[in-house]
Amino acid sequence: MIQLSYLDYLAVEGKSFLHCLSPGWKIAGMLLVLSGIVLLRNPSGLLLLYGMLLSLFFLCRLPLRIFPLTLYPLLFAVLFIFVSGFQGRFILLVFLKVLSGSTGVVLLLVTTPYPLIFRTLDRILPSIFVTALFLTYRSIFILINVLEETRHALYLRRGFQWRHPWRSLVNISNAFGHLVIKGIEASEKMYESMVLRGFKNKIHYRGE
Amino acid sequence: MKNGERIVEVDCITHVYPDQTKVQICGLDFVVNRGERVSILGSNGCGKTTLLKHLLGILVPRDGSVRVFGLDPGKEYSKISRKIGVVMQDVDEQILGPTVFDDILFAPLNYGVGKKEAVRLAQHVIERLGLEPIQKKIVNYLSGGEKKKVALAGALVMEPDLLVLDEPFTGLDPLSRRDFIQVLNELNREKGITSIMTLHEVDLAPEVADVLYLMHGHGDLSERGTPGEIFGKFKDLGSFNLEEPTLTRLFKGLKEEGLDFGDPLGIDEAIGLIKKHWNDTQK
Amino acid sequence: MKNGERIVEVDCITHVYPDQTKVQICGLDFVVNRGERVSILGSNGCGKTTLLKHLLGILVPRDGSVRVFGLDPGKEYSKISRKIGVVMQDVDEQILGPTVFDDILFAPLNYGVGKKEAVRLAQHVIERLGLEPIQKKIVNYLSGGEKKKVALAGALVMEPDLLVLDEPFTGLDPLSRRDFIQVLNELNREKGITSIMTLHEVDLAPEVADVLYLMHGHGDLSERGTPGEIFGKFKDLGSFNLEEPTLTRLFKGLKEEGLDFGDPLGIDEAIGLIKKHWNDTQK
Amino acid sequence: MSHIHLPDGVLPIWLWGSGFAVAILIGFVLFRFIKKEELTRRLPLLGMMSAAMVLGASVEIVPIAYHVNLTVISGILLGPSLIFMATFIVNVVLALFGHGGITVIGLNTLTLSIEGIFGYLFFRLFWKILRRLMPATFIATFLALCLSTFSMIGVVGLGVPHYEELLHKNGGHGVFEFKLIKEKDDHHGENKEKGEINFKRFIAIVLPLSLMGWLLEGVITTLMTRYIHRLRPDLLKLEKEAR
Ligand SMILES: Nc1ncnc2c1ncn2[C@@H]1O[C@H](COP(=O)(O)OP(=O)(O)OP(=O)(O)O)[C@@H](O)[C@H]1O
Ligand SMILES: Nc1ncnc2c1ncn2[C@@H]1O[C@H](COP(=O)(O)OP(=O)(O)OP(=O)(O)O)[C@@H](O)[C@H]1O
Ligand SMILES: [Mg+2]
Ligand SMILES: [Mg+2]
Repeated sequence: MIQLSYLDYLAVEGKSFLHCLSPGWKIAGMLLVLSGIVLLRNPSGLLLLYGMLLSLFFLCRLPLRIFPLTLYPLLFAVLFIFVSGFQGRFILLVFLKVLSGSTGVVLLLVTTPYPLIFRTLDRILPSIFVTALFLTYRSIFILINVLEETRHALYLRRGFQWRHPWRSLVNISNAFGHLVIKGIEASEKMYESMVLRGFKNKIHYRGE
Repeated sequence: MKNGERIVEVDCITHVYPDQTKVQICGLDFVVNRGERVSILGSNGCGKTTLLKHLLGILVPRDGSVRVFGLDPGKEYSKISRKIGVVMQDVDEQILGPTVFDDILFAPLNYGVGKKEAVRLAQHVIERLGLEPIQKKIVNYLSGGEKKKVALAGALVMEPDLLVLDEPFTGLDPLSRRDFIQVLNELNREKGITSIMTLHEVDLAPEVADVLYLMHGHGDLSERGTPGEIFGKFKDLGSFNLEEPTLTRLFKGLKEEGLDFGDPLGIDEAIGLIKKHWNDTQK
Repeated sequence: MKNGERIVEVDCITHVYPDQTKVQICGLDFVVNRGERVSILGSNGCGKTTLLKHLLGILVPRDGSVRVFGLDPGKEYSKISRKIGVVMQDVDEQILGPTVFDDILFAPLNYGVGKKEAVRLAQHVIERLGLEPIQKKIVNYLSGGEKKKVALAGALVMEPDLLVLDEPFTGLDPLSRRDFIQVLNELNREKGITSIMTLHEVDLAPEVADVLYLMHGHGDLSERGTPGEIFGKFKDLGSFNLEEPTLTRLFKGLKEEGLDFGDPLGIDEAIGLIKKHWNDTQK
Repeated sequence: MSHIHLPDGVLPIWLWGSGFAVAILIGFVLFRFIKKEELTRRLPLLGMMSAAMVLGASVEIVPIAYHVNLTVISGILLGPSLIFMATFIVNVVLALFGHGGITVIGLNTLTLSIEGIFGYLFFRLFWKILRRLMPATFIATFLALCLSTFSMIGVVGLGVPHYEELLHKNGGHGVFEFKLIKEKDDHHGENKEKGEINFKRFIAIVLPLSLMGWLLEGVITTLMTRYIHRLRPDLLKLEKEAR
């Protein structure tokens, strides 16, 4: 599971120069990185790009704990090894591109609190999407809570044991259903309270 | 209290939940006048939350009528919503974030208050509730008590005429509870805010309510009175799954033992009564 | 109480949540002996739930040690889980349903008790808690109080030696609360069940606890004593965001006015004290 | 592996560019046709199901690199137009978590929403035919996942010339030479069209993995639908047809 709360903590409490940079600049930088990824065709250029991102990572003294996060998309990139027929150069290119992309995003994420990222996106995307993004983010936390508590309940009441795989599967699928129902009920309550707080048909998050 | 204008009137409503659970809020009419602090007491699952949801237009009754500020909230809630602040039983879903400050801004912005004025309103309520230390925090990381306060701030920010609170004190520690009560009572005194709340803490009822309603199983509203009236004279509170406040129980017990000090509702009053009695007999 | 065997021992643990909130449960050692009823009081967000989660192995401390029945729950909880019944703060997620009866059967079936025996155990606990009327209901449609009772039933069905309860009384109406307390105290008396609970209702503490722990902000355990000791002599309970129970406040107030009746914790005791005093002075 | 989060920088520009274009076009059309009140009323549900999909996607069942998507169940609950927006949001959020590519948000949205939309349509269809919840759900999920996987494979396939270009650009010298030779050794006799061969191998790897994914997701979706049907039948909106 992504350690969202830890990322948020880093984004809010961090003090590096990247934290101080305005989110607009950082997103512009991210776009630059992206165009580099798209346009560069030779390993040396990509190595340079990746090297720059890595050094930024260490210059900002980001904890090593989150470094594995930048490796995560490699899971998907591995499939492209099969496309290439195990050719080193191709694999190197693909991996560098993937790594540069994910390192850039992680840098952005851990140095910018998410409300600021979304708010900057608000200038580009239709506001309804951004509202939905905010609601999604909030919902993730509500669901994580439910998920955690449900997991604890399964654990405390011995709902999951390798010795009884079938019972465990039934218990787990019930828990999943429970999760979805809880989520839906929470979303209904959210809607109610939005209406109670003056929501009609358009959300105004920050004054527009 | 102030001028006796009727703000809320509920006349024998019936609600049937999708699973056919029927809640019939009947018996006495549920009436709230401007400036009154009204509390509803009753057992678990008797229909308190159901009643409040009807006032807010979240549920629509099958039979019976609901009037809030003279309108039917089921149909025209948007016309009156600005005058009503709400804190529901489950505050988690009520807080939309992303940060505390944004959340408090939600209502003003959605009511089309200008940006500047909205910020002013939000700052005002933040100051009043002492939320400055957490105003920049992301809402996902607040503790239960803090969430309750943020929800209250969100309800108060539009300076409503009517506050609807569903079990506002559950899960709060005793001092936070006391702060909460103090804010509510100040608002009532200064601005004449009307409030309707449900609660289970009978000991707090005399402090937060001018009028109490008692609700029987499945919605039967069968008693109305001041805390003194409800707790003072003997009533079969057990049938409401209630008990008297500690002080009432103590003084009733004393009365049964032949020591009649009166029926105090607050501690200071109780001390005063005992002392007076004591001095009288000493003389 | 029975034989003083130590069931739980917590020695200065530190927990750091992913968002770097640090909770350090330190100060006094947290020790629970067999047959004791222990309550933990403290302000919102001070770390009560965190402590309980460590006892259950849900959280694992960064530093310090936890022993429950002599084992480390973080590693070997499955060996002791059968002896422990749990009701968490948020019962909603604890009930896995779909019906009440299914939910109560959950634990016995998962512990490999035979079907017949499991049903017998479930029926026994349903009877004891008076849940017959709702045993066929789907758990999502229960009211808050009913859910709490079902969760308790789920915790009791395996006849545990230790009960861990996180704010079991919040959201319950006064009579359900009293029933709940009665069941707990009966179990303690009859079977010597040990219980550890957190709560915010100071008035109830003397009735449900032999030993109280007070917890300061961020986990500092700084007081241990019987309810009489904690509330009796003057302590700065405000710094724990607590207040004294109503009776204690009344009798302290009376003492300040020169009327020293003593420090009763229960109503009957209070009546007895006042009466005795009264008769003494009359003579 | 019903759905692969394609990473950045692998696909050719024209491909992900047109992915964006098509996604935006569809989004725009849907946006015109959907009722605004409907959209705002269901926005919290949309957010919640998106959240569920994000969570599902980040809980990896490690050994087979599989993760549940919950797209079909979300499609059934949200309906075809909202699920499109939901998948877009899921992809944005996942991309922001460093999970998938940013440039390919468009394409990912398309492949993922195929799953949701067809999941919904198939579910309705098979419900009409079979009148039984569990088989209908299972078949609908299975088929929808098939479709989306094949469309993903198609997308990757469209990029084949591009990969070859990447490969051959200056693949004749330097460090990589010996690899190439080794490769030739491996595949003597079948080097007619290298790209095609490699692509076949890609399919050969993806399909069996996907099959497991389809089955697992099918079972999970079915069990969840059953649970929902038991507790909140109203959410599935089956009344019209069921009666
Ligand atoms: N969504 C629902 N679906 C079906 N039945 C419901 C629903 N909500 C409440 N009920 C039922 O309606 C009755 C009244 O519930 P309500 O929530 O109003 O009780 P309450 O007085 O607020 O109780 P509590 O003190 O526990 O909050 C209960 O019997 C409950 O089971
Ligand atoms: N999952 C979590 N992630 C981050 N911080 C947390 C988490 N759970 C609790 N905390 C923090 O840890 C501290 C202790 O929380 P805990 O839940 O133990 O308090 P509590 O004493 O049970 O409070 P309450 O009386 O409100 O239930 C609080 O400051 C809280 O914000
Ligand atoms: Mg209620
Ligand atoms: Mg707690």
